[in-house]
Amino acid sequence: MNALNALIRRDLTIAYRRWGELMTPIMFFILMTALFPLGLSPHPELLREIAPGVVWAAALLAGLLGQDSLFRSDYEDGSLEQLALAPLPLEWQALARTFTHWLGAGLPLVVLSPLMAMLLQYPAAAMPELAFGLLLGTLTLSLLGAIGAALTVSLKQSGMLLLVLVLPLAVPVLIFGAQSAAQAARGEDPSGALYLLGAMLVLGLVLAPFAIAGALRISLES
Amino acid sequence: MNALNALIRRDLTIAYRRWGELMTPIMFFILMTALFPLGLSPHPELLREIAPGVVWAAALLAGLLGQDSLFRSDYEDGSLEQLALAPLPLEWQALARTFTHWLGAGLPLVVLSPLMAMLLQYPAAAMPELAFGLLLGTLTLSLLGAIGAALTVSLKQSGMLLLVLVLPLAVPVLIFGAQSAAQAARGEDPSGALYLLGAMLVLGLVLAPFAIAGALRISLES
Amino acid sequence: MNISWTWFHRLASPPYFFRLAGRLAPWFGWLSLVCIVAGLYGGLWYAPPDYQQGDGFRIIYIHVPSAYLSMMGYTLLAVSAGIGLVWRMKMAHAVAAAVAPLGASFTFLALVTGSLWGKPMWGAYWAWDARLTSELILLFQYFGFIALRRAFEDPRSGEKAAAVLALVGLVDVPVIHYSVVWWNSLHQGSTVFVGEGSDIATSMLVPLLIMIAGFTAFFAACLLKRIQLEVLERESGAAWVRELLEDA
Amino acid sequence: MKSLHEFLTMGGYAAYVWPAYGVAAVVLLVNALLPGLRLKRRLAELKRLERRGEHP
Amino acid sequence: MIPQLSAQGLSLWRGGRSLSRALSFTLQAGEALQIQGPNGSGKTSLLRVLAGLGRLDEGELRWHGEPIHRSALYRSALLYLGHQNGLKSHLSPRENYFFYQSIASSSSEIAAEDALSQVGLKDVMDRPCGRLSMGQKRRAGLARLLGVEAGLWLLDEPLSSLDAAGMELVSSLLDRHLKAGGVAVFATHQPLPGLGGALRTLDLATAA
Amino acid sequence: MIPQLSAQGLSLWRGGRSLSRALSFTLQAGEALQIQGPNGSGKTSLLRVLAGLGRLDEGELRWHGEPIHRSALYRSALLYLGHQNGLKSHLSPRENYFFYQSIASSSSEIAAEDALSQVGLKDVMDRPCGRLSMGQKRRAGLARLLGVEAGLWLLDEPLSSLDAAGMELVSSLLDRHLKAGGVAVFATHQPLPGLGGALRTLDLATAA
Ligand code: HEM
Ligand SMILES: Nc1ncnc2c1ncn2[C@@H]1O[C@H](COP(=O)(O)OP(=O)(O)OP(=O)(O)O)[C@@H](O)[C@H]1O
Ligand SMILES: Nc1ncnc2c1ncn2[C@@H]1O[C@H](COP(=O)(O)OP(=O)(O)OP(=O)(O)O)[C@@H](O)[C@H]1O
Ligand SMILES: [Mg+2]
Ligand SMILES: [Mg+2]
Repeated sequence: MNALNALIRRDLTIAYRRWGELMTPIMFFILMTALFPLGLSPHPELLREIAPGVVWAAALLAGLLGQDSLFRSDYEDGSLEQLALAPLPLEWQALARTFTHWLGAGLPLVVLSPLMAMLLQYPAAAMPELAFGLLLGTLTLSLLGAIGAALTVSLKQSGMLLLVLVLPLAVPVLIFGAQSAAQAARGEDPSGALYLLGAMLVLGLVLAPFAIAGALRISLES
Repeated sequence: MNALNALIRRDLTIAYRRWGELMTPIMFFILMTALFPLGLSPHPELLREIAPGVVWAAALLAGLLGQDSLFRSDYEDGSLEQLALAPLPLEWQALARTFTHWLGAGLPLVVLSPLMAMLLQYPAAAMPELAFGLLLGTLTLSLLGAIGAALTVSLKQSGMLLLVLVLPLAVPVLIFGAQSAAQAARGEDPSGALYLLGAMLVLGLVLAPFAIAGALRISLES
Repeated sequence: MNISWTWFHRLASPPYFFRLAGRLAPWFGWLSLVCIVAGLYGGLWYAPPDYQQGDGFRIIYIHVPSAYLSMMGYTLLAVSAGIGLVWRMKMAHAVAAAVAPLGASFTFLALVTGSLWGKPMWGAYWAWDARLTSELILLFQYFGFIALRRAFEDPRSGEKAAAVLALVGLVDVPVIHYSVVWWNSLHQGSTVFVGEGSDIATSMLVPLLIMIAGFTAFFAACLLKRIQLEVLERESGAAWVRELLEDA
Repeated sequence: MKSLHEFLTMGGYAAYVWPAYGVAAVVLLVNALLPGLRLKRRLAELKRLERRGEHP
Repeated sequence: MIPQLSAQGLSLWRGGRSLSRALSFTLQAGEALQIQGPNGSGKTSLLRVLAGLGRLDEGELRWHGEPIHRSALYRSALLYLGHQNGLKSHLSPRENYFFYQSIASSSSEIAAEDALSQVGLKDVMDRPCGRLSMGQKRRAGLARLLGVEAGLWLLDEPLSSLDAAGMELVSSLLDRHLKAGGVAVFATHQPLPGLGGALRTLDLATAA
Repeated sequence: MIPQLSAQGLSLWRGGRSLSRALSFTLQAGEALQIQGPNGSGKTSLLRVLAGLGRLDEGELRWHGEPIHRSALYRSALLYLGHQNGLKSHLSPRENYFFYQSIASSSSEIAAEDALSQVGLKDVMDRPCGRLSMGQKRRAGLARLLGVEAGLWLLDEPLSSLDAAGMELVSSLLDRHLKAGGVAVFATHQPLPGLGGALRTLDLATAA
C-alpha cells in the first residue's frame, strides 16, 4: 500500500504543481453554468427547468476533460512502462489514478452544487439528492473517461474506434442523472434513478480497472 | 504561398490520419444537445425556448475542447521551433492552422446543427439563420481558442486552464449568437446580432494572428 | 517632447520609481481617508432617502466606485502589460502584476454590493443579466491573468504571456459599460454621468462623487505599495537595493 | 435631522446596507494593510541576507 | 547450474519485417550482454521483449529456469531503462527518485542526496526535471540504478547524450553491479570505457 | 573582410544562474565551431540563442555584419537541428522531408528518395515516423541537411543515438558543407570522426 500511497501522492503533487488544476474546475464550472443562462433569455422558472441538464452536462465535461492527459504524459515520458513493470498491479494503479483525477475534476462539482443551485434557482430543498446523484455520476464518468484515455494513449486507430464506442456509454449516466435531479426538483422521489446510478457505479468499479489496465498494456505493446 | 499550401496540407493529412480525435468533439456536441430532450423529458415549447442556448453552448464547448492539442504536439516534437524559423511569417501560419483546425472541429458542428436543432423542436424556417450564425461564431471561437492554445502550449496543462482563459472572451460571441438564433426562432429579424457576430469575426481575423504568433514566440522562449 | 521622454525613461528605472512610489503613497492614503470619511457622512447620514428606493439606495456609495474601479483597474492592467510587452519595460510588467489582485478585489466588491442591492430592488441576489454576467466575467479575467502568470516556471515568460491575455481581454470592458445599452437589462443605465447634467439629486450626487474620488485615491495608494513590493521582488540583489538597505 | 434609530435600521434596509458596507470595510482594510506588511517583511528578510553577505 | 537468464530461439516481427531470427543466449550471474547493431536492427525491440513490454512472436525466455511471461517474480527482479527516462517533468530529480524507490519491490538504502550527487546532479536536485538539460535528465534516470535493487538490468543506450564523465559513471555502475553477481543486457553504439569482467556481445546485424 | 557570423559578449541567464559570461567568437566562411562542455554547461541554450529561439540577456549577434534580431535574412540563411527532430510521427520520412523542403526559403534539388537513401532510410521511407527506431528518427531529421540550402548550420548533438555509419555520414555532410563555404556551429560529446578543415572549439566549462 506504500506504493499505492506514493502513486496517489505523486499525481496530487503534479496536479498541484500545474497551478491551474486546482483553481480551474471551480472557475470552469461557474463559467459553464453561466453559459446557458446567457444563451437564453432567462426567466427563473425556465432556468429551474433546465438546471439539471446544465449541471449534468458540466459533470460530463469535467469527467472527460483533461482525462486524456491522465495517461498521455506518462506514456510520452516513459513513466507508463515503468509503472507497468512495477510490482503493484496495473489494475490497482488504474483505479487509484482515476480516483485522484476525480478528486481534482469531479469532486469540485459535487462540492459546488449548492452554489450552482443558487445561480440557477434550483430548489434548495432538492440539494442533497442532486449532490448525491452527482457524486455517483461523476465517479462513473471518470471511470469511463479513463477507459477512453487508456485506449487513445498510443494514438492507434483501433483505440480511436473504441473511444467512439466508449463515449456513448456515458449517455445512460447522463440520462438517469439528469432525470434524478429533475425529479428531485419537482419534489418527486428520485430514488429509482439514483439506484440505477449506483448500480452503474458498482459495475464501473468492478469492470473498468481491468478494461483500463488491458488497454494500457495494448498501448504499450505497440 | 506554396509554403502555406504545404502547411495546410500537412495539417489536413495528420488530422485525417488521426480522424478518431476529430470524432470526439462531434460526439460531445451530439451528446450534449441530445441530452436535453432525453435528460429532462420536457414539453416541446420549453425545448424550443432553450434550443438556441443549448446549441450554442454545446457548439462553444465542443469547439474549444480539441483546441489545446492545436500546437501541443508541434511543441513537443520540435516542429514548432522549425516553423518559427521558417521564412513564412508566424502570423500567417497561425491563421492558416486555426482555419484548418476549424475545418475539422468547427465546420462539422455547423453542418450538424440543423439536425440537432430539429431534435430540440427548433423551427425549421429559422435553420439558415442558425447555421449562418454558427458559421461566423465557430470561426471566431476557433481564433480565440487558438490564442489560448498558444499561451498554454508550453505548460503541459490539461484543456481546463485553456477553457478558463478563453471562455470569458467567448461569452460575447455566445450571447449574440444565441440572441440571433432566438430572434430567428421567434420570426424576428436577427440581422443586428448577426452583424455584430460578423464584426467580431473580422476583429478576430485582424488581431488574433498577432496574438497567437506572439504567444507562440513567448512559449518557445520559456 | 523630449522632456516627457526623459521623464518616461526615468519612470522606467526601478530605483527612481521605487522612491517616487514610496514618496507618493502616503499622500494618496491620507487623501483617500479624508474623502471616504466625508463621503460616508454625506452618503449615510446627510443625503435624504431615495423617493422610491428608500434607504436601500445608499449602497450606491460603495457599489458604483468599486464597480468603476474594477473597470479602470483592468484597463490600467492591460495597458501597462501591453507597454511592457512592446517596449520591454520591466516596470510596466511590475505595474500590471500589482494591479491584478487589487482590481480583482474591487470587482469582487462590486459583485457583492451589487447583489446585496439586487435583493431588495429586483427580488433576487443574482440574475443572469448582461451587465452582471460581464462583471462576473471580468473577475474571471483577473483570475485568468494571475493564474497564467503563475503557471509559467520562468517568470519573464509568464508575465509576457499574461500580457497577451490581458490585451485580448480588454474587449470585455466596453461590453460591461454598454451592456445596459445593448441589452434590455435589469440594471439601470448611466444615471450619474449622463451628458447634459445628471438626473439624480445633487444631495445624493455630491457624496457619490466624493466617494469615487476617495476610492480612486485609495486604489492609487495600495497600487503604489504593491508596485514597490513587485520591484523589490524583481530587483532583489541589485546594487541600489543594497544601498537602500544600508540607508534603512 | 433624522434619528439614530432610523440610521441604524436604514428604513428597513439594514439587512442589505450594513453587510454591504461591512464587506467593503473588510476588503479595503485588507488591501490597505497587506502590501505594507509584506513590504516590511521582505525588506527585513533582505536585510538578513545582506548581513549574511548572501546576494539573492 | 541453471543460468539466471536464458533465451531460446527468439524471433521478432515488427511492421511485417523479421527483426531477429532464432536468437539464443544464456547469462550466468555476473555476466553482461552487449547488444550491437546498426540503427533499426532491433536492439530496442529486443530489450522491450526481455522486459516483458514488447510482443514476443516465437521463442522462450526463462529467469532462473522459470518462464517470464506475466511472472511477478521476474518483474520484481528487473530494472529497465529505455530510450525515455520515465521522469515527470513537474517533479524534481529528488522527488522522482523517491517515487521510484517507493514503488520498487526492493529499494536500496541509498538516500536521494547521495545517489543524485553520485550521478552529478547535486546542485539541480530540486529543480523540476522539465528544465534540466538533456544529459541531466539522463543522469536523473540513471539514478534509479542506485535507488532500486534488481538482479537484472536492461539498459537501452544508457550513454545517450552523456558527457565523458557520464560514460565513466555508467560503466563503473555496471561494473559494480556485475561484481555483486548481477546480470545485465544493454545496447550502446559507443563502446563502454574500461568495462572488464565477463562482457559478451550479440550482434544483431550478423544474427539477423 | 567582415566575418559571416560574429558574437560579441554573449551572456545567458537561465533559472537564475549565469550559464555563459561574455562569450565572443567570429566565424569566417568554411569555418566550423564545436561547442564543448559537460552536461548542463549551456550548449543547447547557446545554440537556441544563436538560432534566435532563446532569450539573449546581453551581447550582440551579427550575420554578415547585420544584427540578427528578427532578421528574415538571417532566418532564411539558417538551419537548426535541435535535440528534437521536428518530425510529425504520423507522417512518413518522405512526407516530412517534402514538407520541410516546401517551407524552406531555398530548397535543394535533391529528391526525397536520394536524400533518404543517402541517410540510410531507403526501406523505411514510407513508414510513419512514430514507428521508426530512435536512430532512424535522427537520420530522418538529418535528411533536412540535404533538402534545405542554408549557409549556417546549428546542430545540437547531431550524433545522438546514431551508429558508427551514422556518425561517418554526419561528418561527411559537415565536411561537404564547409568545403562549399558554409558555416556551422555544433555541440557533440563524441569527437566527430575525421572532420578536417577549419574546426575550432569553444569549451563552455572553461569559458563560463
Ligand atoms: C450583482 C449585481 C450588480 C453588478 C455586478 C453591478 C455592476 C455594475 C457595474 C460594473 C457598474 C459600472 C458601470 C459603468 O461604469 O459603466 C455599475 C454601475 C451602477 N450600478 Fe450596478 N451592479 C449590480 C447591481 C446593481 C443594483 C441592484 C443596482 C440598483 C438597483 C445598481 C445600480 C447601479 C448604478 C446606479 C450604477 C451607476 C450607473 C452609471 O451611472 O454608470 N447596480 N454596476
Ligand atoms: N528554462 C530554463 N529554466 C531554468 N533552467 C534552465 C532552463 N533551460 C536550461 N536551464 C538550465 O541551464 C543549464 C544548461 O542547460 P543546457 O540544456 O543548455 O545544457 P547543455 O549544455 O545542452 O547540456 P546537455 O549536454 O546535457 O545537453 C542546465 O543546468 C539547465 O538546468
Ligand atoms: N511498432 C512498430 N511498428 C512497425 N515497425 C516497428 C515498430 N517498432 C519497431 N519497428 C521497426 O523495427 C526496427 C527496429 O526498431 P528498434 O527500435 O528495435 O531498432 P534499434 O536497434 O533500437 O535502433 P536504434 O539503434 O536506432 O535505437 C525499426 O526498423 C523500426 O522501424
Ligand atoms: Mg533503440
Ligand atoms: Mg543540450
